[in-house]
Amino acid sequence: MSAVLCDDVDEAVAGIQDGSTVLVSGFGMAGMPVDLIDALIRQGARDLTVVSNNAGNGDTGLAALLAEGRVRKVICSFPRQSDSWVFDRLYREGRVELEVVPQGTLAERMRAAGAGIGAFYCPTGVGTPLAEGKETREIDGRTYVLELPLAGDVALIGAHRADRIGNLVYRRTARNFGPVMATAATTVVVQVREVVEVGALDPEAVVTPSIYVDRVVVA
Amino acid sequence: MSAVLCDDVDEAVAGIQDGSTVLVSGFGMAGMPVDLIDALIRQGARDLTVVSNNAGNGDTGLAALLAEGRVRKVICSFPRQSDSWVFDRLYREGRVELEVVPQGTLAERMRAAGAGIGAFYCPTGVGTPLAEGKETREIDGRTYVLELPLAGDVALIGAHRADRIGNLVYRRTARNFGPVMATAATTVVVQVREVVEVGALDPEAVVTPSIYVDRVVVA
Amino acid sequence: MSLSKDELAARVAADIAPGSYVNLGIGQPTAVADHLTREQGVVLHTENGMLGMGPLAHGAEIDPDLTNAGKQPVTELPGAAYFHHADSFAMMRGGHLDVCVLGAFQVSVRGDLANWHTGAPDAIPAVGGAMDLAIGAKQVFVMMTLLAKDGTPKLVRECTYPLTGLGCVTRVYSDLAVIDVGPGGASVVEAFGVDSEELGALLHLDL
Amino acid sequence: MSLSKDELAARVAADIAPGSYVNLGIGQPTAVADHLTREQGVVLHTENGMLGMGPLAHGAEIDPDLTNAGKQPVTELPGAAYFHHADSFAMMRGGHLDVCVLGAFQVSVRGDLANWHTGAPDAIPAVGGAMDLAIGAKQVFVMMTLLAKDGTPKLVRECTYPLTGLGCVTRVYSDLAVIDVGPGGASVVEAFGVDSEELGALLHLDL
Repeated sequence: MSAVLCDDVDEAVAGIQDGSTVLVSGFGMAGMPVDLIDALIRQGARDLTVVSNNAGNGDTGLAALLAEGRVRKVICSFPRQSDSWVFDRLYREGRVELEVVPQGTLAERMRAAGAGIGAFYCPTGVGTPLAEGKETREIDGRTYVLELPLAGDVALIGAHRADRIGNLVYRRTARNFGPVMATAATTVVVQVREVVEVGALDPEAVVTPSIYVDRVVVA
Repeated sequence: MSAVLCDDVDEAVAGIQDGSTVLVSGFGMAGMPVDLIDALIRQGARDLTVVSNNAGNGDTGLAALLAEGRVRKVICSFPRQSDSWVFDRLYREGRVELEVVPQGTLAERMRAAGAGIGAFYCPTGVGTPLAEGKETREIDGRTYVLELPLAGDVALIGAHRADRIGNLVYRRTARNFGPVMATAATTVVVQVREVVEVGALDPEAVVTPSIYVDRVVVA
Repeated sequence: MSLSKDELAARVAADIAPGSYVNLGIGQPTAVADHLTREQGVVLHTENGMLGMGPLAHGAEIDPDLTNAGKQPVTELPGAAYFHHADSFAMMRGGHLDVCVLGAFQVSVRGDLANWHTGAPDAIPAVGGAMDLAIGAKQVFVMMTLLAKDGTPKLVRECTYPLTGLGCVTRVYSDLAVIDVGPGGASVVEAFGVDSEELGALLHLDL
Repeated sequence: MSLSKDELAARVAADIAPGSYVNLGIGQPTAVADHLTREQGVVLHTENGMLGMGPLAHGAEIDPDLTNAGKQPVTELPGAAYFHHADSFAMMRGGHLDVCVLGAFQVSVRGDLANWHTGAPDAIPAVGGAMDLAIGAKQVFVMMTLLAKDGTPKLVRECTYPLTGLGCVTRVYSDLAVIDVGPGGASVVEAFGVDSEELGALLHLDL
């Protein structure tokens, strides 16, 4: 269905349920939907599973959501950073679950969810602690581990520019997880720097087609 | 390795071995690398497996390669067309093998080959004759069929424009199979309408990054 | 009165929710596009790699690089986007299209679809995107005559033609009736010039 | 004489074939970039979604939307291309990079790599792209000191740290020697100020 242009970020995150799985784009701060996360903090949904590359930096954004005790589980590739003290403390106190997934497998599992793939055999992590307990299979002389799709109820995405029907372009390496997460969630909410008229984006250069986008807000 | 700019299409297809699997882009004539196929006919490689959406139209291009008796097997989604008389005759005479693959599965199997995925569970074709003999698996209440990667020794691709290191852009729906096939073959040969200087393509709008491209020729 | 092809296309178009993303299969379903209104804001997908497909191109508009899935030249509407085949079929397989409209040889009361192969022993098999379309969209509508030219029903208890997809069709639009199909069997939504009993007799089904 | 870090980086850079596509891991491998010559025409990949990465950005060049995998601001070279994470890691996993240069805690003589986790029971696990890089490139080079600070060998018969990848490293570049590893075991390519016997004694290995 067509994307809706929201008046503000609070409208954009309205209705997110307790217990939701929330995909959050960004790699470090690049592509991070900071204003949507702030709105999610105000919105109040609890018991969330957050899927993102990292587990928060400093005391804002994801870290603030964690600090409020609203996150039950983090699925990410790299929680430990120099400024991930909020996550570190909650994890050591046993107050947040952690599932560590290799970065490419994290992206590919979300792609699978968006692409209707039931599962895939992945060579990453074979023979390592992250493959323990997972089904393996030898195909054409190489060993693979079975990986399952990872879908979100909601995706919060930071993009550069949208047109009024929700086609998106990103900027430089801020593109990162946004286009994949946009395919993998039931409700896709995007914060952009600018909304332009339909026809103003080059159809050859659209990265996320409007079909994937539910709500757009300028922030 | 860096792409090589070839002087002509014969140089571009040099060295293709008998028995090769050749991926050929295009959907109908859009994106079809007609001049590379003509060069492959002159080049002489035999006993080829051709992977393409269709199995040749009229008496030129893929149809001419088939008519020369150079193709052992066709892997495609839609061989039968109003003007596919060359393929139709060879097939009925038992002179060419055919593997019919649903169009999306054809694309996804090549993507898997290019992305290092060992196999994937696909919902397409479950319960149909095209899934007969294939392993199935129920995941989360839905039945899937196991599909294997499809790699090429060579890909022949029609694109719109390349820069001198091999970054590619396509035009409109002529993009079709080109970007996927470029990831899935050992040697990727591309015919373009124009080669531009490095830096002349918008890095945000490059569709096939140069890493996938081995040889470029203007035709 | 039974519906003409054009009336049927209009009936399908009227049932498509505003703002839907829709794929219209090759053949009769293509005619649905002529009945979509601008106000509906429906965006058309073509599986060869485009959203925002416009009407068929004529004369100077024709661009060999821009075709629909039937390889006919088409036009581009504002807000269009192009993507490659793996992305286009990921969009379909992933269930992102709201509606797909297809033709059929047979549909079963449980929603099985047969539309790619007559089963004739000398036919060359060719599936294209039929199986991907069948299983991908949130709703799969079939447009067909309810009876074949020889009078045999095309809505059947079990398909006898080779299947395209299992339990994938949600609704059949035909000259004689609109019929929902699915796990609960067939139920008539609206009949044109016949009643349910007459339909049941024609189809050898309890409706 | 053993090599300084800078000399080691220069040695690695000299071994990278012209026209290669290369990913330089976080930490010491990053220094290899300073020794690549323009004539080599090496294209750098960063797994957060870019080919054609340039040097670190300074002052007015800094763009928060353009960082490397270590989240440092970087620059863009002509001929660059951006792509999303699934495409970036497909590129790695699919074996399209010619060379990847990584740091390591341990490497086994068969090429097993341990570089993501010390195994300390209270450490918070964090893998990032380490496992994807380890298994993806055509050649995986490791840059490390041959001995840990306490003198224990880092090139070992069997890794005792948690593994990043099995049999993935092709060559180790260290302060004391360049050593090939793989299915046939370890073999010294070049030693710096020591001979093979001394190396073997330091590492408790037959070399």
